[in-house]
Amino acid sequence: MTVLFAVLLPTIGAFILPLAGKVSKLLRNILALLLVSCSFILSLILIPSALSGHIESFRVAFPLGLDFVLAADPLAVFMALVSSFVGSIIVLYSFDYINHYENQNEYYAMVVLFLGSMMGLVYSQSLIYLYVFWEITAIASWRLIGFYRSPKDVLKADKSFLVTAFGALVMLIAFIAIFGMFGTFDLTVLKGHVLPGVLIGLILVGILSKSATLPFHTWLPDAGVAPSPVTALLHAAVLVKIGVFVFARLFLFTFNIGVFWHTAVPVIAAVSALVAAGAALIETDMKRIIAYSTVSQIGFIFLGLATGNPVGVAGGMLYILMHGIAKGGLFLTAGIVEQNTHNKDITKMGGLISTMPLTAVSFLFCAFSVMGIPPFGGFFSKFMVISGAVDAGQIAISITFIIGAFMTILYLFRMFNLVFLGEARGKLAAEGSKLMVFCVVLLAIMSLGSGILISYPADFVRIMVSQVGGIR
Amino acid sequence: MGIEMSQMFWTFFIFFALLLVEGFYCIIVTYNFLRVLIGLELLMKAVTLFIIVAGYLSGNLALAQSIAITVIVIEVVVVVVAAGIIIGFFREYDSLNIKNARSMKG
Amino acid sequence: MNVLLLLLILMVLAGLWSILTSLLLRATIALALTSVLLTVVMFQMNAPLAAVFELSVCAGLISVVFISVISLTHRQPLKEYLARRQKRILRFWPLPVLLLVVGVGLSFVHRPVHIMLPHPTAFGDIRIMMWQLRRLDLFGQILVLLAGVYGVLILFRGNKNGN
Amino acid sequence: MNYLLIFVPFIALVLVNLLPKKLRPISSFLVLLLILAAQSIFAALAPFGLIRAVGAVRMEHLFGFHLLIDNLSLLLLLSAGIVGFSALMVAWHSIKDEDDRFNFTNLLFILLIGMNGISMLRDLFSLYVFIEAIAVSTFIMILLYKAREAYEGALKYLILSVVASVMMLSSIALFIMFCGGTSFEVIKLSLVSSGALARIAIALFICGLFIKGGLVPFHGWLADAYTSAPAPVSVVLAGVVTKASGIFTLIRLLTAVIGFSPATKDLLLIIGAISIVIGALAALGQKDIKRMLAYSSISQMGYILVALGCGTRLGLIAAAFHFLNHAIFKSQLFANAAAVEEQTGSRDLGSLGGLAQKMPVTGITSAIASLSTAGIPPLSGFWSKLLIIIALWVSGNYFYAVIAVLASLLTLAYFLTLQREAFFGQVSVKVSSVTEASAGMLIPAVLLSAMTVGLGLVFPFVIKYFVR
Repeated sequence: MTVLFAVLLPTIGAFILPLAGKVSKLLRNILALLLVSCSFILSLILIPSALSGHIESFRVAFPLGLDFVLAADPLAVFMALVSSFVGSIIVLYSFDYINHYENQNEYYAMVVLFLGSMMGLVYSQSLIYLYVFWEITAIASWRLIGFYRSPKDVLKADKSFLVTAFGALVMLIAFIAIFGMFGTFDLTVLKGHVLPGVLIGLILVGILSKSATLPFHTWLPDAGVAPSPVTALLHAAVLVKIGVFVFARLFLFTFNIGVFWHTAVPVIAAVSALVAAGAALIETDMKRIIAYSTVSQIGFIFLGLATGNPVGVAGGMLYILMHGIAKGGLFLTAGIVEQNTHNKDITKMGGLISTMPLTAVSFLFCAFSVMGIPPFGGFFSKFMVISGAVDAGQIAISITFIIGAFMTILYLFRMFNLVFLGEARGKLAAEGSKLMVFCVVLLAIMSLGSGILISYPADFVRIMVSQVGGIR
Repeated sequence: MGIEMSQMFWTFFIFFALLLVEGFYCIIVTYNFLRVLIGLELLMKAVTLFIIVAGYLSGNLALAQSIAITVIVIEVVVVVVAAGIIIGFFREYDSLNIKNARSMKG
Repeated sequence: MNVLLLLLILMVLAGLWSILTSLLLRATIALALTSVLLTVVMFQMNAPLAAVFELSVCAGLISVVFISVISLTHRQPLKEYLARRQKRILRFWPLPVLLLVVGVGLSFVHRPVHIMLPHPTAFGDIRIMMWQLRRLDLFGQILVLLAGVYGVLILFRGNKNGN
Repeated sequence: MNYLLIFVPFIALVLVNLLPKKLRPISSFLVLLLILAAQSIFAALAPFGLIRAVGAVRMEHLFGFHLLIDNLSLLLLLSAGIVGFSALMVAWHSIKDEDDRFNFTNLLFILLIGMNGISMLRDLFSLYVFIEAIAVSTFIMILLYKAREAYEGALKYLILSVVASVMMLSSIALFIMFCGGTSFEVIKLSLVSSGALARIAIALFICGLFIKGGLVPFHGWLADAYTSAPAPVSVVLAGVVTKASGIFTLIRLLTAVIGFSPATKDLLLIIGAISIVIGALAALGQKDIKRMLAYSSISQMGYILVALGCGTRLGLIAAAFHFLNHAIFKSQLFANAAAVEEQTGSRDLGSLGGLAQKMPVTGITSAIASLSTAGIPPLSGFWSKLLIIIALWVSGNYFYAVIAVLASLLTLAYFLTLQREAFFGQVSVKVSSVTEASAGMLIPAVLLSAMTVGLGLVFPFVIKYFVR
């Protein structure tokens, strides 16, 4: 039942928020934070059962193979912890960030619904409910990206909705085909079956479009028109991670995929990582740089998951955690900078470290983690992913990714230089509000702390990986 | 009986078809709503004929007659309503030309 | 049978006339004539009740409706009418040809057909048929008539705005 | 019980018209509202066996004709009840003139009787008579305000409707000749032994139904009629009327008389797939809200048709469920369009914008209905589309399944356009002084979108009643 509550509390609670907003703003904000952190706490409670091997699950039987199944296996609990933790911090950050815009009720409702459906997605063990929650996140992101309501924003919101819905529909075809072959949508029943290559390809279209990998990546930088907490949510906590998660859920934990895909996916990931890193190098819009960086980093996660050996998969999993924390921090610091300078163009900033030191240092910490500089968390995950790829014998691809990693260092330093160092090219703004700074500092410390205390998440991930069947 | 019956059916069918051709030709070619209505009337005449023929040939005249009567009643209601619409159309556009009704794009 | 054939040929010709004539009033008369001919055909086929209906309703009532619509709407100057008359012929001459082709073409089709005799439970008497077996149709008819009444109420009432 | 469904409204209609003139509009409104509500509740609860016991009273000998209620009838009864209810609510607030309002209620009475009749009939010719009753009252309803463009819509509809009647009547004549009667059992029995002409008769009848239902080769009249009709009329027209006379009759014929032969299946699949794609593409280019919705209707009817084309039990269930869903979300979208037109005086997408901020309830409900139409979970439209696609896939029509899936993207695209231009976005200058529509307009919208969401959430629970 804990699983059910972890899913239902935020999804249903989201619709109470607008009503609460009518009563008082504070009540609504606190309630939103409570709902999201409830999922976090409930997921924490689920850890022992997940690790003990006695997996807690919840099932309602329906005709036509439409059984509603929730199960808290280690993979689900891990994903749920990452997203609900980053999500809680983002909601906290929003208190100050969003409070001078219109449509706040809708904002909180959609953010909580977003995180709630993410919980549903990670815990559900049925293809069809996976799809249902997948599309609910699309609805929520559609409303959130268009938050500012200008024609340009709404157009981009529509674009992201259409691209991800296209991927989802293609994936749905594959799901229906799976139903046609096996007569059920239940993943626990489907475990261990071999899928035909066509269906893997169709599902991959869905996954790549949601996680914004080449060639479906264009919507993600465009989605940068949304408010910063939303972009942080999209990039760090929820949306792009969905694709990665579903990849792990379907192709590592459920179906057996052929050797071909263990090479094809890294190639796609490598191209995506390099092209996006190149784009990030020449972009001047602050949020677009970080967005391209996400596209690039997602490539690393795919590489890790697709290597198919324990080190690589564990690296990919850790990467999800590290990237979530660090990228969330980057976007939130970018949000502070953007809100206070009213500017997104990095060529028109500079010297901000003198007026907003805490923000600058937090940015640097998070950037170090994304770059993979020891002892930050990002180092371990990046190291494990690449060593996993080398173990798998994919030397060429490993070298490509190392180049990608260098490019990451380049563009993040360039950005840090232009924004925080040097002389001021634009107006020097003051530090953000205390609450917002607290959030980014927290994330920065987490980036460092997760590196120093790497053994805890690594143990968790090792147990999880040991349950994967298809690893050689 | 079979062959004779077939022959009769085809004879009547030819006339039914001819009336249908007349009606459809009228609907398609004319520009005047009243004439379109006349075309529709011809179609209904053809159908009424066909129903009675059906009853006549199959020996089920009672059914055919009761159906034909109902059809005639419905027909007159439709014509009256159509007449009302046409008069209204004339009041609005001061013409019965069908081309005036092409302002709506498909 | 021969009488029937003659009547049917006349009926088709009357229909043709109603389409080809350039005067709307004449077209209406031709339509009424078609109706009358249909009535006679029905009498010949032993369907007197339907025939009476056809005569009174179609030949009578509908003609009245048509004529009133024409008197309400038709205001064409004679000159324009004469000019139009020439053009009309251009559009309508294919019809008789088409009729001839269809008629002759179809007369070569003589596939045997199997006509089903009435269901043994069917009643031969039209009164029983109508009042006992087809009550629902009568109910439907009343419905259509009611709708027609509202139609007349709405459509023939002048515009409220006064134009 | 069955007879009550057509006699109660009929007697009520007569009685209401006998009342003194002052009392008529309000009393007819209330009586019809009551009847519609009762009918919806009856139809919604009947599958659960709550009212079945009451309905078992046999009255056949009293009236001498057969009206049978099966699950399919309940579907139409429910849709008619729900849509009629919403249309009446919309009408009460958007029709200003008392006489017009009274006339609308009267015609709605006739439509209701007609649809209830259609849902229970077992005779081809009676079916035709009731369809015609619906059609005649529809012509008049479109012209309720006598708007200039309404004449064109009504005339187009009338002409094509008569052509459809001619086809149906010819087919009835052929049935008399080759099957010896018009009732479903007689036709079904003799269909096996009869030859090619009986098949032509079937084809003619189905063709007539396609015209009445506005499916693709014959869809020309539909957009004009829907667009030019007054707001409440288009709600009831798009929600249930054309579906009752077109698609529902087709379902009834297929299940009770004709059965599924390979040729019929192919016909349904091809026409359905073409309707889906052409309707969606045409909707994509529209600037008028109602016109867009009209084309969307064509597209959605295509979905019902392809589901029928599977010829399997699952396909029928999917078609039935999509029928109900379509009645709910399409009438709601038209009710939203009515609210927008009422408040802004315009239906042109170019001159609207940001209405969601001025009319929050309308904005949210229309977003829900749009997403439901596009088949986005967890709304009810998703489940019916999912069932349709599963049915297509399981019956081996992979190609059509893929078309049906990918066409949802087109649906989503035009509804996102609608949302972007009208609701979601910045408030445009022309609508800056607009306020939310009156409560009466909002009640049906809220009610229907609650149904969409509710049905979507409980669908897995109720599906077993559908499957049975």
